Order: sequence, then C-alpha cells, then structure tokens
Amino acid sequence: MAEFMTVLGLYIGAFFTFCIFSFLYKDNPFCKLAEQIFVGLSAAYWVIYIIYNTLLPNLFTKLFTDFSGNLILLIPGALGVMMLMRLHPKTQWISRYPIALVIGTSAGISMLRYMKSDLLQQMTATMINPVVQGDIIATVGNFILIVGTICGIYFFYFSKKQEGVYAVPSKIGIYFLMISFGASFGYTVMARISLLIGRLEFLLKDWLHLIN
Amino acid sequence: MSISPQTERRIIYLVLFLAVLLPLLFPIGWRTESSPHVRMAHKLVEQSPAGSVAIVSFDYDPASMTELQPMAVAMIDHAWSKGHKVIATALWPQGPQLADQAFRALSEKYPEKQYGVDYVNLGYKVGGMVTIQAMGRSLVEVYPTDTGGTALNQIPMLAKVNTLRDIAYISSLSSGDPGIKQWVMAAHDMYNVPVTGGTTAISAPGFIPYINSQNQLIGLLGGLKAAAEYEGLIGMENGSATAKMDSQSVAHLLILIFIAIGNYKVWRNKRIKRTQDLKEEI
Amino acid sequence: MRSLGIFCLVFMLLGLALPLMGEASFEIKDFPHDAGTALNLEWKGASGSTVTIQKADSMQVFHELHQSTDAEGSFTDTELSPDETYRYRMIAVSEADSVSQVLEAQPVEQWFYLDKLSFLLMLIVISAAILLYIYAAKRGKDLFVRRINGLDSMDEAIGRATEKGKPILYVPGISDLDDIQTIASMTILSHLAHKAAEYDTDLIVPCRFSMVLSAAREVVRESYLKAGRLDAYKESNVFYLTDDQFGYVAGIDGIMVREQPAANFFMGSFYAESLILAETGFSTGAIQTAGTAQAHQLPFFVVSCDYTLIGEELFAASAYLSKDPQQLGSLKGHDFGKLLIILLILCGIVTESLGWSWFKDFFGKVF
Amino acid sequence: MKRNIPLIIVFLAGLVVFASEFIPHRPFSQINETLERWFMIISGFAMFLGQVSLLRVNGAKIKNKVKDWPYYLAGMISFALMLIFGLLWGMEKTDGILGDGASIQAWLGLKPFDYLFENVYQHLSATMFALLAFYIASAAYRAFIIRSFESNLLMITAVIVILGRSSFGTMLTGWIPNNLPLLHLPNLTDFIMEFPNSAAQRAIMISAALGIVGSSLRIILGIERSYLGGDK
Repeated sequence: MAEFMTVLGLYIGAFFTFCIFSFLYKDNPFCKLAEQIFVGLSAAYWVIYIIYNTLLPNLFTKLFTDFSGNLILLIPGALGVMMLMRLHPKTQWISRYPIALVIGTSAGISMLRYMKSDLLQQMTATMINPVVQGDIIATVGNFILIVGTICGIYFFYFSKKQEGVYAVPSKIGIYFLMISFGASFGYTVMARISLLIGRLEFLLKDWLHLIN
Repeated sequence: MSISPQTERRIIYLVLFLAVLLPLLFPIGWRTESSPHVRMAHKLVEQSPAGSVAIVSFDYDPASMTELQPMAVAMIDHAWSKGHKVIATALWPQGPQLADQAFRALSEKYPEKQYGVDYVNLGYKVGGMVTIQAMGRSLVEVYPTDTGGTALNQIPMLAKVNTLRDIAYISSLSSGDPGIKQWVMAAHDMYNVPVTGGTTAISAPGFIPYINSQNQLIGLLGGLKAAAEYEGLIGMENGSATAKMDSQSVAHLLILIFIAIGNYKVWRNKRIKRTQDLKEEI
Repeated sequence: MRSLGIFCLVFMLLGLALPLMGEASFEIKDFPHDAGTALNLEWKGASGSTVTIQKADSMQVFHELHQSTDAEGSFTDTELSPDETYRYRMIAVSEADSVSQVLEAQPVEQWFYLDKLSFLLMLIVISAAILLYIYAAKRGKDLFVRRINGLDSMDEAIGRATEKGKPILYVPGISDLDDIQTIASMTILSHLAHKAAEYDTDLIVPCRFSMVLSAAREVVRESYLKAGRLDAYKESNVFYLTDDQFGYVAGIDGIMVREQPAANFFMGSFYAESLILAETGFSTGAIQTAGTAQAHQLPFFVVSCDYTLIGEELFAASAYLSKDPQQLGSLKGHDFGKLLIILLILCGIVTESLGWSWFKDFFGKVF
Repeated sequence: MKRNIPLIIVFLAGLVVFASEFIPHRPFSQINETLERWFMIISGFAMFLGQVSLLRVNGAKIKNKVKDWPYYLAGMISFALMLIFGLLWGMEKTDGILGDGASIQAWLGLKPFDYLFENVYQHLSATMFALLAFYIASAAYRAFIIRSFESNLLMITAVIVILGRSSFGTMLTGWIPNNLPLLHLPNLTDFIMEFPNSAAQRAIMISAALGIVGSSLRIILGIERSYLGGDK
C-alpha cells in the first residue's frame, strides 16, 4: 500500500504543479483551488513547525522537566501570552509591551549589524590602492570601482538640488546603478531557468520516467 | 496585424516552456570550452594517486539539486574512474539521502564498486566548522558509525583513515552556510587538506576570492555550466548537467531573441507613427 | 575581582619540562579584548625544528592541535570558555634535540573590545549628527530636501484608483517587524492610508507575519481616525495570509487578479518573489510603485514597476512625504554620514597608495 | 502610561543590545543570545494571532457566501487537515499527541503531515518559485528596449551577461586571441560583475545602511513610534 501511496503522491504533486502553471495562461478554477490550498496548508505547516521546533523545545519542555531551573523562561512566556491579548479589543494595548521589546531589540541589533557589515565593511573594502603593477585590467577596474562607489553614494545625497555641477556625479551614479541592475538581472536568468528545469525534471523523471 | 499584450505574453511563456523542455528530452550535447576554475578542480582529482581516499560533502538540500547533484555525480564518477575511494559526509540534514542517490545513479556504470570498500556514507553532523575541526583530530570521534550503524573500525576502506590529514582531497558541494567556506577555513587552513567544490551559479562569485596563491580553494564549479564542463572533461556521455545546460543555453538564447523582437516591435511602431504623422501634416 | 586583571594572566609551569637545551621558548597569552574565548599560543627560536602544539582533553590525554615548521609563530585556540583552565603541551623537535613544555592558562574576559573602537566612534559621530539635525529641525530651522522621483506619483496612483473605483493594494514586504525596512514601510503606509481615507478608496493590506499585521492595523486605523473617516475603516481589509514566502505570494497574486487593484505598492524588504509580484501586477494593468533596500531585488522592480524607490530612498520617502521636522532632520544626518564616508574612502585610498596601512586597519579591525 | 512604558522598554532593550556589542564581559556577552531566544518564543506566540485573523477573514467570506467562497472553504479544510495531522501524529521525527502513528506510516509510507508536506506543499512552493523563469523572460522582452541612455546601459549589460553565462558566449568569442582577455564574453561578464556592479551595490548598501542606522536610532530614542499606533 505504501508504494501505491507514494506513486499517488507523485500524481498529486504533478496535478498541483500543473494547477500553478495554468495561472500563466489565465486565472482559472484550478489555480484558485491550488492557491487557497497552498495558503491553508502553509499556514498550518508553520503553526505545527513552530510548536514542535520552537515553543515545545525552547519553552514548554524545559518548564515541564525543570521548572525551578528555567524560571527565567516565564518572562518570554508571559510576553508571548500578552501578545495574544490583542485578540480582545479591551486588552489590546497590553500587546504593546512585547512588541516594544521585539522592536527595541531588533532596532539595536540591525543598527549595529548594518553599521558594521554594510557600512564599515564596504567602506574599508573601497579603501584600496587602485594601481596594480603589471595588471592594466585590474587597475582600470579599481578606478571604475572607486568612481562608481563614490558617485553612487552621492546619488543618494538628498540635501542638494541636482543641478549644474552637482548633477554630474549623481548622473554617473545613475549610470552605475543601471549597469548593476542590468548585470544582476542577466546574472539571475540562469538561476531562474534552473528552477524551471528542476520542475520539468520532476515531471519528466520522477513522475513520467521519460528521462534518467 | 497586432497581437494583444496578453496573447503576446502567453506566446512567450509557451515558447520558453518548450525551449526548456525539448533539450531535456532530446539532449543536443553542446560542448563548451572549460573554464580555468573547472580545470583546476579536475586536475586535483586527476592527479591524486589510485587508492587515495576523498571526501565528497553534500552540503545542500533538494532545493539546489538541479545544479549541484550533477556535480556530485560527475566528481564521484571521476574519482572512481581513478581508483579513489569516496567518503560521503553532509553538513546539511538532507545531504545523506542525496549522497545515496548519487551513488545509486552510478551503480550501473560501476557495478564492481562495493559499499564499505570503495565508498561509504557517514551521514549528517550538526555544527559546521566545529565538526570539521573535530574531524581533523579524530574522525571516529565525530562519526562513531556510518548511516547504516556500522562501527567505523568495521569499514575496510577506513582502516587507514584516522583524521582529515589522511584524506587526499575534499570536495564540498554547497548551497550556503555551512559549506565550502567552513571546509576551507577548517580543513584547509588548519590541516592543509586540499579543498575543492561546487556551488550554485548565484553564490559562486562570493567564493572566487578563496582561489588564490595560498590555494585555499583549488578550483570551483559554479552552477550548471561548470557541471557540464566537468562532465565534458571526464568524457561523460549524456551527463545530466550537459542536457540541462542545453536547456539553459537555448533559454538564454531565446530570451535574447525576445529582447530583439521587443526592440524591433517598438522601432516599427515608432516608424508607423512617424509616417502617419507625416501624412497628417501633408 | 578577577576580571580586573585585564591584561594579566595566570600561567604556571607544570610537570618537569625538559632542560632547555635548544633556544625554543613557549608562551601562552590571553587573547586581548575578547569575551574570554581564545588563547594565543606563541613560540620563538625554534629554527630548524618542528613545533607541535597539543591540548589536553577532559581525560588529560593530549591531542595534536597544530603543527608548524616556522621558527617563530603563534596559534590561536578559539571557542574556549572563560575562566576555565586549559592545558597545552608544546613540543619542538629538531634533529639535534627536543624541547617540550606543559603550560596551563585561563582565558579572561575583558570589558571592552578595543578592536571595535572605530566602530563605536563612527556610530557616535553619525548618531550625533542625526540628533543634532533633528534638534535643529525641531527648533524651526528650515531644512531642504530635494524631490524624490517616484514619490509624487503616489498621489497620482491613488487618484487613478479613486477614478476607477478600484482598491489600492499595499504589500509591506515579506520580512517581520524586526526588519527596519518593514517599519519604514509602516510609515509610508500611514501616509498612504490617510490619503486613501480622504479619497474614500479601499486599501488592501495583506500581511505575512502576525506582528506586521498588528502594526499595520494600528497604523491604518489611526490614519483613518486622523482623517476623520473612522467609519470607513474596514479591519478585514488588513489581514494575514500565511507565514510561508511563496504561499503569501500565491495569495497576493490571487488578490491582484481577482480584485484588480488600480494601484499596487510594494514597500519593504523583498526577496526572490519580487518579480512574481511585479509581473503579475503589471499584467493586471495597475500603476506600480516599489521600494526596497534589498539591492539584489532592485533590478526586477526597476524593470517591471512604474516607479521604484532605490535603497535609501525608501527611508527618505517617509521623511519627504510627512515633512515631519524630526524625520527631515534625521535624513540630513544621513546625508552628513554620506559625505563623511566619501571623505574617509578618499583618505583611505590616499593612505593605501602611500603604503600606510594603519588607516585602513583602524577601520578594518572590526571584522 | 499605556504609551510611555513601551517606549521605555524599547529604549532599554536597544541600550542592552549596544552594551552587549561592545562589552565582552559577562553578563553582557550573553544577553544577545538570551534576547534572541526570547524573541523566537514571543513570535511563536504571535503566530497564533495571524491564524485567528486568517480564520476570521475566511470564515466571514464563507459565511457570507462571497464570490468564490468554495475555494476559501477548500483552503480552510486543508488548513484544518494539516493542523490536525500535525497535532495527532507529529512531523518528521517528532511525535504528536497519538504517538508516531506507526500503522499509518506503514500504510502511507510517511507521517500524514509529512505526506502532505512532500506531495502537495513542496510542489506548490517549488512551482510558484519556478514561475520566475517565465516572468524573467517576459520582463526582459518588455523592458529591455532602446530608449534613453540609462535604459540602454541596463539592456546592454544584461545582454552581455546573459550571453556570457551561456555556452554561446564562450563559442562566440572563443576565437579571439588570449592576449585580449576582456573581449572574451565570459571574462567581460566577470569584469562587469567585479567592478562596476560591485561599485553600485556598495553605494546602495552604504547609503541604505545609513537609512537603517537613522531609523533604528529614532526608534530606540522613541522619536519614531508609528508602529505602536495611536493613543487609546
């Protein structure tokens, strides 16, 4: 029976694959059905996932097995329950406390993280000696890198009207942005086509056994 | 004749679908000139003596299978053809199943290869970097048994393998962290074991800096194209990456044709409009 | 208090070290300015010999950690626990003799990561600039901010939705509320909701996370309240779909095709799904405005949307829209930061070209 | 009070995170980890809010028999099925209320929850993702048009990179002598990715980081508070 169910599973998978692909032609009952089933299944999937992988191991199991040793966990537990107070209009305001803790922590963390990895790291990476002995291409590339980075940052300078002389670096900045967007776009094509190949591989190989 | 934008879109979708589908069914087998990084990885395997033991680490999950599985198959194929023994490990939980699949895919071509003698699947271990460091001290400590539960000292091919230092080379196929980076930093930088590997096309540029004068990484396969090149180098007929790369290349070409048609259409409309304007003026 | 001994370390000579016949000498130092998780094992004068460092495990059995043929060098053992004692054996073997020594040491926690000094300084300078400008703005100083392309179109898009009698769709990104982009998105949503309330146009806001849902409901409700149209506020128009990335996208696609919103806004953090949203939206003929600081997704929005807020423009947008002096002041502070960074980069290029590496090192040590 | 205490909490939380970044000494060195774990627990609870909203909104649609209501019903049924399966027999290696359902596993090959996950959910998710292949083609067709200088730059680089990353790129320029490396399309692609592309990405990252630093600072200091909503 298990074997039959496995094969049936492949047919179900193929059915839903075609349901989603049919959306490309036009909206139709099949893709409406697939979409709602997807929303329903995934919502339930994450509930179960969080219960088994976060709430049980990190909170409830610890509290049940060793209550006095994990007293501190009552704090996030209580905050979590306060979050649920939102459900009732009268107690809604209580949920602001846990939200405040979450926002405060993440604001602090992201301020530090972006400052470090996106700002300082990228800044120091641009502090280079552009001239590479005996390598003209790298030297030219380094000059392009420096000019592009500086003009690009200037493009985001909002305190000056971009007119006359001030418009020049910001224009160059735009050119760099456009080149970068084109390059990223082209670079991503391959990965996106791979996704389709992956789907066709499922249909042709696992489902229909047409290819090895 | 004018086509509504909606019909136009549908035509594009259909043509693209066929362009990807047909080469998978009927591979064209375009050979591409191999790039230096692929040749470096190939050379590392090629030049290791027969009897060497290599690690192929499956550091990805089914989501990246399209690109990485063909690399795994091609590299194991190459290693076996050179008489190497292969240890499969995994830093990602779903890796061991993918390793089994890869070995199974080659079982027809190499019926004489025996589990435990020519290859072994050690399974998944959490911890990434720390795990690799520990393997540098003692393999048994990290992997007391293989995936089937056989104790390591019962496995013939591992008789002389105690630590990472006894490994000829490591190939990590990775689609993120932990992966190649951890192998380079722990296995190469600490224990001096040559490391090579493969990644998805998207993440390949991030690893290129490791291919440097210190040989932190010896070559790199980036995406399907590199996998197809590797298949070409080892003379693998109708390898799956080659077929998929045919699809890729046709799709790329098609997108370029779309761009050209799009431009032609805009140019023609402009011209028609101009002639109409002229007529009106007259 | 032990921790007060910041630079001091306990290390003892244990066992009988072989008489020092060679020149080789060993030393263990605490790794400076860290959380007490690393030790530096150093050796000197071991020319012509092989240095092996071994570490004792809990059973007091030594395992090899590192090997080197350098005459002088060091090895950093990491991932240790503070205030625990670790034993090492360092051996130098040459053809003539061998030296072995057992050393014990404890890693110590310090009170400041000195390597992060440049990080702290930058943080203070930029924060101070932002606060100063906010202060100035509050005192009524007129601050100029140039027009941001794409923002003026926002009103136009709302106008068109009203004309057509179709709703507006607002997607606040796919990150949770812990992503600052989502919060910036909430600020823009508040502006948009105000307009939508004034024009009496429906505003649909599907959310991926519950906390975003909570915040979005608060924000929209308050905007309707401020516009004096609380009666028109429909709580069911701000709703949760699913936590799943592509499930969420599938749901939004459905909304776009069925409700046919006349204007779509994608503001916040987006990943691979950006193009699915933008292309489906395009096929329904909606005016689309996007904004994200995810550099990798910008190309797809630029290509498929009518207007795109690029990177920092997303953060600047809320300041520009609200004309709120505090936000404008903050934006001025960011601008100061940009000039400062351009200046530092130029200094760095000059010093690097002259071969002075200390300048770059000062900033680069953080990592 | 309903408003001020949350602002104080935000401020203190931000301050603690700062301290833990720069002070390696305990207890600061461990606070970040603790907060992150708390964070996970809180958002775990918050998750249920979304489900309630989903049930309410869809329930109302089904009750009022709005257009397409049977689809919403199908969605709710699949939600309930997945939830019940997961609760009763667990997922993967975790047991549910009724244990691991060995007999059902023998019949189905997998736990019911995992069966739905592998045969429905994963395929839906992967196919949704694969739609990108089509959309990237239609977007290229529509948008890469010769218009202004900027859009030409966008198009030309995209074309070079698309070519450079297919087998044709190598074939087209393979005959050019090796002392002109930049004329080889794959090399040109790498050059574009390494220099001009990095430059623009850096500019975006640096300026966006400033925006994030500013917004975070305003949040921590209680200047930015829209996310908390109005007084009530």
